[in-house]
Amino acid sequence: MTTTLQRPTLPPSTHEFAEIIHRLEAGGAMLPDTPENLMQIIGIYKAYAVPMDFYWRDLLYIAERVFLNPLPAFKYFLPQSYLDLPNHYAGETADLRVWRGEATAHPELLAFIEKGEVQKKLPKLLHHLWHDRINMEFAEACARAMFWHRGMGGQFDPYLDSEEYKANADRAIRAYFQGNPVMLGLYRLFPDLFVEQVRELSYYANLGLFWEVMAPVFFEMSDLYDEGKITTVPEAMNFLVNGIFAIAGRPIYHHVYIRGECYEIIPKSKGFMWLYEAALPYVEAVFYRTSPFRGTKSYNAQAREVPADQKDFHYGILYADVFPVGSAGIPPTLLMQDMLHFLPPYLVDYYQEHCRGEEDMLIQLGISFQRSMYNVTSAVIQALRTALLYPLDDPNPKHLQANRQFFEAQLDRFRRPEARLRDIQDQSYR
Amino acid sequence: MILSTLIWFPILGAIALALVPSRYLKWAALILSGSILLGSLWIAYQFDITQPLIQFREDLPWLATLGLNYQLGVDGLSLPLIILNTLLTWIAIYSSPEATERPRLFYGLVLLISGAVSGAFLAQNLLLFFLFYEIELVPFYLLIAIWGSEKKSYAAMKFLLYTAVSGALIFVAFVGLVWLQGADSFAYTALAGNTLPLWQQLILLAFVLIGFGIKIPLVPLHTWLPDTYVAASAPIAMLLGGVLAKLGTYGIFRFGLGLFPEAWGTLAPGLATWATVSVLYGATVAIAQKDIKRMVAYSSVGHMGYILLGGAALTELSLVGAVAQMFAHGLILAILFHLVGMVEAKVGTRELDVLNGLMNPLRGLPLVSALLVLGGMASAGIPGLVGFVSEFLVFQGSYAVFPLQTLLCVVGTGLTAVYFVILLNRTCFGKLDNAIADFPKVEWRERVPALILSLTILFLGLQPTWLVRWSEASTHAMVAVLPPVTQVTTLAQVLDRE
Amino acid sequence: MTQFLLHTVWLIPCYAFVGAIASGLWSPALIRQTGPRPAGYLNLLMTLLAFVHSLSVFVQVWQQPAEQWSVSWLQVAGLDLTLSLEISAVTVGATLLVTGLNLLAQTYAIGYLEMDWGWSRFFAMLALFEAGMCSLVLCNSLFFAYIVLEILTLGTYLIVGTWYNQSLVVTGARDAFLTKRVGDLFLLMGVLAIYPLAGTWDFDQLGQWAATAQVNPTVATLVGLALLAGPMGKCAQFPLHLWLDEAMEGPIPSTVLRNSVVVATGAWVLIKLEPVLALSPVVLTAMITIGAITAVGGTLIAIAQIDIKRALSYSVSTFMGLVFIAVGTGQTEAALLLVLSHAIAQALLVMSTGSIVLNSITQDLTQLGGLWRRRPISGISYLVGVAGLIGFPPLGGFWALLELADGLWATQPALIAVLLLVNGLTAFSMTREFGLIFAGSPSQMTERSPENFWLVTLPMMVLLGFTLHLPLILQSLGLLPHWADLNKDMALLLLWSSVTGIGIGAVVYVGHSIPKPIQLPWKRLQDLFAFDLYTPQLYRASIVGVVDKASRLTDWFDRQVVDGVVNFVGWVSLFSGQALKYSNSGQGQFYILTIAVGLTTIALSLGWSFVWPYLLTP
Amino acid sequence: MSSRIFLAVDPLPLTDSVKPMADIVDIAVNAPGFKTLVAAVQAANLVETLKSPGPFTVFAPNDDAFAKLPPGTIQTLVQNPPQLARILAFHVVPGKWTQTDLQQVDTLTSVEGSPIRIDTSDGFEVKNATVIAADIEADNGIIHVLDSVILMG
Repeated sequence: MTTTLQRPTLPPSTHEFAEIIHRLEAGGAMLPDTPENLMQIIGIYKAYAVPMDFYWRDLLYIAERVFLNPLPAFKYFLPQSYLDLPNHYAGETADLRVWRGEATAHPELLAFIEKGEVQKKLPKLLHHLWHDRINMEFAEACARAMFWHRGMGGQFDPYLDSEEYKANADRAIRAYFQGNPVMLGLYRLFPDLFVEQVRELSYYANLGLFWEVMAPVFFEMSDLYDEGKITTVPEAMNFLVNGIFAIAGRPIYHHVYIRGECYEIIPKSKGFMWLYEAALPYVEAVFYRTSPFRGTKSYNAQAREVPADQKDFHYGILYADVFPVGSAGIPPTLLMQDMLHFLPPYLVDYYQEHCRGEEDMLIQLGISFQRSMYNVTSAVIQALRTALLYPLDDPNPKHLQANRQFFEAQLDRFRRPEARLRDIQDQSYR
Repeated sequence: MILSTLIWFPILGAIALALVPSRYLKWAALILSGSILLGSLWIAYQFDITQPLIQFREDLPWLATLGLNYQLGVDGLSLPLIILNTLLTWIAIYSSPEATERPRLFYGLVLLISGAVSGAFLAQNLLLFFLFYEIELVPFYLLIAIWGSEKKSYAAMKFLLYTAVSGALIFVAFVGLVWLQGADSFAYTALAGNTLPLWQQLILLAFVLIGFGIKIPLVPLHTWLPDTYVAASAPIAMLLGGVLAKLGTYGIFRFGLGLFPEAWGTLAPGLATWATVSVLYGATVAIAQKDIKRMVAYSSVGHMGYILLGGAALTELSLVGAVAQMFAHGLILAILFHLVGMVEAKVGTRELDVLNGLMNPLRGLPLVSALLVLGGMASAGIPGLVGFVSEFLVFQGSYAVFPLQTLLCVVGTGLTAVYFVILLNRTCFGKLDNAIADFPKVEWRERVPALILSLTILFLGLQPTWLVRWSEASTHAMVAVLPPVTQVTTLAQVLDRE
Repeated sequence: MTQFLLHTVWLIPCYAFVGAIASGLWSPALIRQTGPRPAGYLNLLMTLLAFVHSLSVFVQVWQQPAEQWSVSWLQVAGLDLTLSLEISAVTVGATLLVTGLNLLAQTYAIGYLEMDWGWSRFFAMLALFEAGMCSLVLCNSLFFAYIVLEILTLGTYLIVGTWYNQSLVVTGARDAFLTKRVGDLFLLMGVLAIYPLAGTWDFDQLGQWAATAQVNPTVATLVGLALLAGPMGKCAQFPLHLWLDEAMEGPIPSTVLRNSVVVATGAWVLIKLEPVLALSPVVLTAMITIGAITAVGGTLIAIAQIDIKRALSYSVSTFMGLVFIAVGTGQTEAALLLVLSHAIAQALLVMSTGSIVLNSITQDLTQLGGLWRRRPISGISYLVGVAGLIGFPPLGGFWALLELADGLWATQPALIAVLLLVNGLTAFSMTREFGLIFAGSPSQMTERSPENFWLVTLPMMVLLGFTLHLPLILQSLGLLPHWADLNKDMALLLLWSSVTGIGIGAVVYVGHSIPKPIQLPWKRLQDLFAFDLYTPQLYRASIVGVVDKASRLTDWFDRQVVDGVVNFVGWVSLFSGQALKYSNSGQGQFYILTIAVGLTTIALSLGWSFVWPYLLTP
Repeated sequence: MSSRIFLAVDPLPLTDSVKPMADIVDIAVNAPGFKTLVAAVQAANLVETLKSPGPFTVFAPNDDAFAKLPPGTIQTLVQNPPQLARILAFHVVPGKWTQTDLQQVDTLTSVEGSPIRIDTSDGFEVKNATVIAADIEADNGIIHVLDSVILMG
């Protein structure tokens, strides 16, 4: 797609990240294009995709089956039916075949669920108690972050406050607690208590449907890299851009199955699209905002370390300080631990040679994850530029100027000292 | 015969090490010092704790004309220190880094020191004690001057001068004693028996006090300590603080209290005040330090004051506490110097302003900082660790005699807690600065000594009978023979008089 | 079997201790492949065992006389340190309370810290606290009480320092440790001083000794004040109250325990020492004044706080102040009841505010609001917590305050006024906090706020039920006064003060009429309370400043003067050596001259004694 | 630049005489180069709405506009009619806006609800697409042909 641009018609940008902007204008990514970077991000995509395959299945399971169970003690014990739930974008039955692998859960994930790190076939409860499992809490935290932050675009969030949504939710709640007078009585006393829970579960479904798409995309990129078809960082980015466009129209809905009957809390007919109602809010909430880590920021009101406005929150993976990962109060540790189990061999050898090798692999892969997320953000920026603005090789200088202003506006968000954009420019940041 | 092996086995071993091929050198030194350690433990096993007097006595005529006979013996006061000496020697050898250059000379000197110090503790002849006391001076000078870190020559020279002066003063006291008593030999038992007029005792005691005061050290005489401990490498600092300092306190008790009881009684209030000044001075200066090794060095100055306070109060409890504090302080200082040495070796600096957040489990030194917390809190006297037991015995024992000084020393433990919290807050807590965070890995071999020491500290803290049972009989005998110190009765009388 | 349980009552602290040591194995430095959560599950199991054990023992011990059980720890040179445990209804009841609250707090922690990775260190410290509190409550000796308090001071340092990467935690942990350490030092002085006087440390024997002892009044006062300082540090009484505010940096599950039972350990020691403290009237008046000042000051500061946790933590100092007043006036029974009702109510309050903080991120009261419709469970538990805390019949707080007021009724009317004022102000501050959190319209941070999942909400609801049932339990245990001898007018006064407090608070904060934030007319007064009486600056000006300057001065003195003298001596010897070098000028005559002069001076000095008499005779 | 190309509506070059004009859908069906658009409208069953009186202004992307979209985009949209309908609704604006009318205004709100940016300073641009054929009259509205598909945001 990226034709080699003829002589740049615009004067060099005066922005602080001028050379990154020029790289973007040439169809590149925020991440410098080096083989080492490519190896890291593709390896991390594969390691991130395997737990993600569990995350989206469990999120959908909680949103659709566990629903309002007051004591969901076994919500992380995924039933076989959801392990075999066919992914809409992989295998033969796919709507759009993104990954050539099969639609059910990834083999490495199934092996891990069965034997775990202790390499013994134990019942699921023992694996759970030994904390030898996928850290599903991280996925729930992401869903809660998307739910808590407001004003991120898309019609999903306003719809949750609409009367129609409340009516759908009411029907589902009554059906769920049919024959349970206590809960129904409590529902009559405090309706909003339950409706708020259902809103949270709708975001669970939202994130589950979003990740259902990303997992096959990452698996496909890892397979292509293994086959040598992806050789540069821009190629990887463009695969993501095409993926974003290809699945932009995928519907975002929330169906609840109560005693075999399906209640459509958010029907597909509302026309919520994957790009606007899931992808962009996810990127804004998880990549840019989330919430300050209790391990490094004080929540004391008089200390004023927590920003007063949600839009000023800058604690997502693009800003996170990954070095204290592994110590107390650093939420990304859960995800890094999940990815540690599924690192591809070439990445494990790569980490063996740097820093403390085996001992602090968790931090090294955390930083590679940060690089890979900068690549995904570049893909999102390029996709938005393609959708809303002009192609890179547009002859009209006014269009190129509009493109540049858009890039500069996106990179202005990384002027903040905590942003890691400067660090990922060179290889020594590990 | 067993006591002589404790002395000559290491000294001969030091020479024998020259023949061992360099690959097995460390193992040979370890086996040697390990066998000495087992020997001392076996003595402890044989030791009859109900018997207050000297046991395992050895007596060989040597230079009768000079009055110097080879007389050895061990009692409740010296036994714990012997065990401490052999234990710390083994740990010093074990924790000395692989890459020490000229290892033969290093291990030889360390073993020589171990033999000389054991000799000093066991000597029952004043001149023999002085002989061994002087032998360990030159090896220490070499150990500091050759293997030390920055400013090592200045520190080694300063240490040499100070200890030489201390040796001279002690020699004057011993010779004066024998000359005044007209005794024919330097045998301890003979000299301890009859007494001199008070004013002569006071003069000789003054010499003994200043002589050993330099070694302990006590406040005005202490300025060699921070430079020497900081310049010495970690294993040597462990020996210096753990073992050498105990020579000073042992000397005061054996030759000051033992030989001049009346003089000691009259000087007791002054000694107690001197102890309190030493405690408060050491703790206050330590707060202002910016280098963690200097901070630990000054903590040693502070903790020695408790031993002197225990000695000055002269109740049975305070003496037992003082002996226990000697052993406890030896252990605590050893683990602190070992850990500080590890921090310096891995992080490369000892500056408080640079060190930060070593508790990071993946890139920091998590176990080292955990043990640093344990060592710091043991030194600050947190119960459940050996530091509290000995300090409490000293306080409870000396409260009855010197209430005011004891309470000020309690404030001293508070100040100790202050500077250890400052140390821990900077080095362990806080966020690890990744720019300096690529320390080499800490192998298990380097952690073993710290673990052994911390286990002993915890065990003795929870089961203190094992710490105090050795010296109970001897201190009881020591106090019984002495006239009670002109007791400043309880707090009430003190208050009434004001 | 039950007899076996009674004799092994010393096992109760050991369960938690084993849990603490075992959870160290899951430290992230040791295990890499799997996560640290087993540490939490193990500790929860151990606490459950301890709870069941203490419950079974409590059933047997109720209505039975107290039993002694002692093991000798150290006999040396006339000092006999025996660890003696007293197994009575009160002590085992206290272990029941401690293990019960720990059980709920640890379940709450498993839910609250699900996104945290430092479980092993945190749960080790929670278990250390539980073991410490259980052994403190059981042990009958002041010496071992001091040992446990000292270990808990170290525990506070480590548990507040759980998130050590964060700068405010580092300073907070240090201040908490040092303030408590200062209190413990004075307590150690008291422990040292009491032994030669009383000859024992066991509380009951101390009680008997105190009844008959004739002690020099000044000594009794000094020892009493020293013993008082320990609990003052622990119970965050003025001037040692700052640490509780800074300890709020620690995780909320630890705050649940700290605000309810850990601070109450100081009160427990105070209650046990009451006979000794009663020896000197000066100590009693000091205790009452400190208690009153802290009670009133605490509530006023609480009203001016904008941080949700700090507004709550000052009510802890307030109620510990009331306990100080109760012990000061000799009412240990009322003090125990107050500690019990305060512990449960405070735990419930911290849990409910914790569940609010967990998903509305900010702790700033001005940014919260409008949560009642969507967070009714947290709302109701908060309200019941407030009712249980202040004098609001029929809940526990009312009976405790009533019994306290009953005792004061005859002798000290002024203290009753203080009691009512404090009760009213606390009611007002709690309603203010309720209004700011639950009433009003949702703000940006609270527009989306679902009730938390079961591991956080379930312990809160169990505690809610327990607070509501507390009066029934007290009734069944016969601790409540019968209707006949109820001090009716005192009860009404108490009820009146609570109702007015709640009423004014509701009008101002729950209603929308008055624009918020309320600006006191005297700006400086509001800042005085908002920044808790400028205590940090007060500390820095006083003790901390003195110690810092003294250490800098002595260090300079040590480096320049003492070391200076030594170096000067060295320099002099070097200099004189150098100077001598210029004396050899190379000319032969000069050498002969110096030799001659030298010889004559030596000869003269030697022979002076012979020459001298001749010189004198004319 | 905006050369006005007459659409070959039907073989008889009828000017806008009395013969009843075709509505928007018929124009699109008969015109060449709008096959994907027509297929999309049928898939999203918006045919009746577009036949209703309206009047509507339709910004109709031609076939190569749809071809410019990355592969698979159309396939996913066609599989999900409501989402496709939403994209198409974004291309329709209530009311009849000729090119001259559009010069006075710079944004319009589409039937889907999101705003559409109109820039007529140099040439006629709708959001990031340029209009290659403007003012194609239909009896229930007007059509402007775009050279690329416009998306919300």
